[in-house]
Amino acid sequence: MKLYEYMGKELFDRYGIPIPRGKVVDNAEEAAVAADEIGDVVIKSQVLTGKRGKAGGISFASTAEEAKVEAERILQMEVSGFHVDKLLVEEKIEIEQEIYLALTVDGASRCPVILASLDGGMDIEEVPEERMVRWAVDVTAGVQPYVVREICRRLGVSGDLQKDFIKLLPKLYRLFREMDAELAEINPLALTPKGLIAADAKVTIDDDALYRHPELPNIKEKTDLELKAEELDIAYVELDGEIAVMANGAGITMATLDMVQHYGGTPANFLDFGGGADIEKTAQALELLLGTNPKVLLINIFGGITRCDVVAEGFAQVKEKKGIDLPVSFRLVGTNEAEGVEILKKVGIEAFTTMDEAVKHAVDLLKAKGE
Amino acid sequence: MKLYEYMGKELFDRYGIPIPRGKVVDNAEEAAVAADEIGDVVIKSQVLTGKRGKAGGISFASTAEEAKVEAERILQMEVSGFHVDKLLVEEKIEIEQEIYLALTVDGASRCPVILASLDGGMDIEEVPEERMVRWAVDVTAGVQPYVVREICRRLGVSGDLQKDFIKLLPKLYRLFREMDAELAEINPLALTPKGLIAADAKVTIDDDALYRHPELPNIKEKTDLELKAEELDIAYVELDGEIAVMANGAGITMATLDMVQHYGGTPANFLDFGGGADIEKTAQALELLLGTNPKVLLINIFGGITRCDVVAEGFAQVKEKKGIDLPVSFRLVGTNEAEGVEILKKVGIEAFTTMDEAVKHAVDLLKAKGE
Amino acid sequence: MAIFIDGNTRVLVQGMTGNQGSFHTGQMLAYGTKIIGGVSPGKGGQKVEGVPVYNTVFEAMEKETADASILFIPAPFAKDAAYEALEAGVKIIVLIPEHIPLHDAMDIMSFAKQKGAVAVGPNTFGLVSSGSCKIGIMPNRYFIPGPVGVVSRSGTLCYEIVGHLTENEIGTTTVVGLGGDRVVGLNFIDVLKRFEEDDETKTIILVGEIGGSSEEEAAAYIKNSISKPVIAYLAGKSAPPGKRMGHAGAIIERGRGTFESKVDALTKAGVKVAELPAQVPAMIKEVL
Amino acid sequence: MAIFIDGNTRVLVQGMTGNQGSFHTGQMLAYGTKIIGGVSPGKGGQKVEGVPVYNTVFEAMEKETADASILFIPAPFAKDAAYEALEAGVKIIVLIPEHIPLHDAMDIMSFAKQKGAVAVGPNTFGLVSSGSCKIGIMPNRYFIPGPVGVVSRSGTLCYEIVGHLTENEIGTTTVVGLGGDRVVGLNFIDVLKRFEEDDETKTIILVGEIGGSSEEEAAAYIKNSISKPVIAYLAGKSAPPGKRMGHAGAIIERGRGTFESKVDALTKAGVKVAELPAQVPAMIKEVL
Repeated sequence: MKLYEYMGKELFDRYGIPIPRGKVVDNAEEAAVAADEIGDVVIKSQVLTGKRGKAGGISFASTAEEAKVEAERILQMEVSGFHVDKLLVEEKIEIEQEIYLALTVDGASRCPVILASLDGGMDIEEVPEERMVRWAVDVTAGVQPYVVREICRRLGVSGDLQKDFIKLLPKLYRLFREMDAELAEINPLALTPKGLIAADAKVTIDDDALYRHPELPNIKEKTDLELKAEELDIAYVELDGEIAVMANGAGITMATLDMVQHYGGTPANFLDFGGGADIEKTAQALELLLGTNPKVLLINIFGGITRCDVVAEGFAQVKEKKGIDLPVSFRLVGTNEAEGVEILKKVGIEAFTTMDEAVKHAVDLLKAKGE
Repeated sequence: MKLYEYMGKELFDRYGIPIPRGKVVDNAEEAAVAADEIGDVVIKSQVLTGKRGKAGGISFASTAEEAKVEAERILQMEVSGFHVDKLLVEEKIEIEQEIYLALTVDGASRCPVILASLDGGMDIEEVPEERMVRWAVDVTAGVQPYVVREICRRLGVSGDLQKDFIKLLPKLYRLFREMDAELAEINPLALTPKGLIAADAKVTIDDDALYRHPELPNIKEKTDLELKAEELDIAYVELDGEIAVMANGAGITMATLDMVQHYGGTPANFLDFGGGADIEKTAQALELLLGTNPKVLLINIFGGITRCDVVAEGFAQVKEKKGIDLPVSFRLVGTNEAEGVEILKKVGIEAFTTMDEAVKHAVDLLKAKGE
Repeated sequence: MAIFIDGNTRVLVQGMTGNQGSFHTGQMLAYGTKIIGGVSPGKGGQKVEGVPVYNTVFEAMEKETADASILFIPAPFAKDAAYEALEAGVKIIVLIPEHIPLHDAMDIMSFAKQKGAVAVGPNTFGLVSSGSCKIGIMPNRYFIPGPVGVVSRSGTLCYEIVGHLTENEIGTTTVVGLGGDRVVGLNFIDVLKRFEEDDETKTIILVGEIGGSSEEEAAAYIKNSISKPVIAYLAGKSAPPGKRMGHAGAIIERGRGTFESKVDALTKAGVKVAELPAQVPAMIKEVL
Repeated sequence: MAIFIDGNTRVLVQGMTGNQGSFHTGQMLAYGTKIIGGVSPGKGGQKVEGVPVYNTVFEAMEKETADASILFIPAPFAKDAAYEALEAGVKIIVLIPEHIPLHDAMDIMSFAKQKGAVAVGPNTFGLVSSGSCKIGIMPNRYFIPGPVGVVSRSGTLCYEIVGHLTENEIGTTTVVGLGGDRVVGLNFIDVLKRFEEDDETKTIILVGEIGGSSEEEAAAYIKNSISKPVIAYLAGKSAPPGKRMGHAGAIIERGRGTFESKVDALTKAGVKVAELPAQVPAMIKEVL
């Protein structure tokens, strides 16, 4: 779950990482009041996307009046499709250098990794490899001072800035670990006359660990259908094609989509209802899918923990109770296959045994419909 | 540094380990007030020694008046040589079973060790090995629930009591680690109708880590001379013999004491002024020793990091400035030996080259004095 | 032969008395796996499919040393159970659950390394040495002995491909599921290395997908260290660009992670990449 | 031969620019120790006794891999420095400082084990393979090559005994100081095992003292696994009973830890225990 900048900064503050003085507001009047208190301010739209600067979602003001005008303007914006509900009004800080500092998880080394560069700022992804220091953290050691000294040496940093780093980095690591973050990124980490200040905050919390952090708000950046799917513990992503796809397992779902494209169709979605689904979950996944009004329905089941008879029964129930009036291509093999095929037969569906046949048939059905 | 029971219990409370309701008082009137508030109470002398129960330092009271009488009596006591300054007035708890639970450091396995027994109480040292569960804690894993489950299995504990243990033990471990404890002992850990309650608390903090815990009070359980020695970073223990011994290194100091006894003398103290002493530290150690009015002075120096000339110079300065009028036996070998021997010669001391000679001579000097 | 596990591997089932645990205990026993005990705290003394259940892993290990343990434990408790197995001396742990918190997974991997143990998963279907030992949740009937080693990031897709092999009467030595999470204990390289050393494995199938850089790393390793033919199938060709982990994700991946990057790297390493799962058996026959 | 270290051992000095660090760098160089670098944060680029100083252990290791490191680091910072050496891949660390917090020591020991490294100390004089490599603070002149392995808990007392040997022209293979703290990396058994395996070591001297149970554990080990003659000296015969660590200390020691218990255990294991340090050389001559 991505946190808004201001929430990330609240966490930074809690962990002792310096942030600019500031206030979160949701209307122009409050922005004016905040600017009046703070002085020269920067007004930042709180949206869960990068590129807000380039989109005009960040602005500066020196007076309450200016702040009000800018706040009004930004509150009416959409930044990369996200509506702006909140603004962060912050003191404008004097930045001598923009540093990049992040903690994230490195799958390859199976541990947290620190990324640091003196070339922070907007174009960080373009920074050449040799200007970016990476450090894989041994979780049993954590981030001790020696780790920071070595990172500083590789960055070419010494003196007071090194001391600041030695104070800051272990705090960021503690936040990263204790808050179950997938990402804790500061870009830019501003070097100012007063030392290091986190001028931005990108913190993402591991969804699988949210239960350990009931204090965090529930931030939604999904469509209603995606939220509904999440509730049902179904992996669902909307795409813009025509064939609705339902399969069990992420890999096979992806492969099914690939095959739809391979045979000239376009998938309407990615729906993986996982392993071991029961009748109800099958029915719910199906209903979710039907609600999107696809042209053709393609179901690809390779039963392992998932039992074919259960999926077939779920399908039959929906078909009988609610009706399924679009063309269906169904592939059903694996555990309790015979029973499943029998159930489908009763509701008029002839199941395929191979994925290839089922996908080809779905594309044919789509083409037939188009003609 | 040993903590008083009430301080240990304050720590327990801070870490969420249940303790009886209670109040620390230093006079009988306050004890009466506390008893009035609490009801049936136990009044416990706060001294840094065991066996206070057997010595009469623990008493019960049901009324304020009784509490006052008992408090007065205990406040006048000495328990194993310790004067009673404070009392802990606590609710009397209903104990169904006395459990023993401790965390300490096991040198052999180089890690924290949990000790647990269902036969807690006064005679815990007599509990047979097979009734005492030991668990060496892997510090990278810590005390996870599985550790407690396994300890409970070995104890033969299950159900609610196991649940209580799973809550309590990780807290005690956290305290032990975070507070740099050498020992965190609960005896008895009382099983009551309300669950587990720590009826006593023995917590010892690692002296070498006290600098990390400035919030802790400075508890003195040493004689003035021992405190003075501690200030000077000198290992000093008073003994009741006649030959004052000063050496560099704990092992050789012990060996010197052993040899004194071997040749028929009695050591007056153990004084190890460590390695690498300078002139001033040597002089201070010497002055400390002379203040105890021993009959003979035995100095045994094997110079490694410690330089012989430096020790000799320290000795010479004290002898010239303050005078040393008791018989001295001095052994001096090692780094800069020749220079050291020369310095001693100038103040009238003929140094020995072997420990044997020097110790024998010291014992002879003592005998000569006795005659 | 086979890799990691074989007919002598003694297996514990943690969480044996739960729905999944008891069902798959039956399935594994049916496959021939030597299950020596189960662990379910508070359920010690029961039996599941005739196998004794213990309260702790230590208790089970007192009776008979287990070589491997499979965990059917809800995600929030998986770290505790994994640590227990590792501290008790189990050298292969198979982490079936999905949704294990990422930081728990990193801790488990660190602890496993410290104990000299192998962690498979999390979010894996497990592993099976065909015909002798299955420690996982894959359907029994597709896994018949033969000369092909299979390593896969995803489950059902792997069954799909092994199913195609089985139809063509091509069997497998060992099939290993790496697990679908970002942090998993085994990666392609670990498994490829074992297949290279295993005399019975004549050729290798690698089933990958988009995201991460493990296929690219595998490609580099194959180029230098694998002499046996490798066939790959990769899912995700049609997938839209995924969500990025801030800039950090991009910095770590450095352009790797896409379908094209993976196909490119593998092809350059001499790996033949199948376009459809059904093509795999023919490609295998060509190199066998 | 010798144990742990020899003339090829490449040594780092952490805290080289301090008083102790620079003095003992000179002493070790004079003894013949191959010191390849020093580490003192912020002092990189300097030289001490002609040896280059680096800012971090990693920087030093980039130039030349060190096999061992000796730490002259104030106790509060010792854990950080020890971890640095261990993570950078140093396989022997010698912890000179005293007063390292007990929990730091436990952490260091755990991390060393994890990294497959040996920690000597803390609160040790170090170790020396006579005539070839000294990593410690002991006076150079007493440590001459010969057939005796020495392992000691205390420093000066060990010098005293080795001094007696030297007077009698008996040299040593390796002399190891275990360190005087409650938690130390090496114990008697670790060192005895190495001496047993070392062809040049013909006999072993064990210098112990009261407290703890490591002498008793050593005795049990000697009985079963050491074929070479062992002579012991133990300090503390006259010491009054020490302060107890609550009941827990007594429970852990279980009657061990006293002078009598140690002498008894060692004697039963066939070890001859000297009454005075000066008796040791004659006892050695008897068995050589």
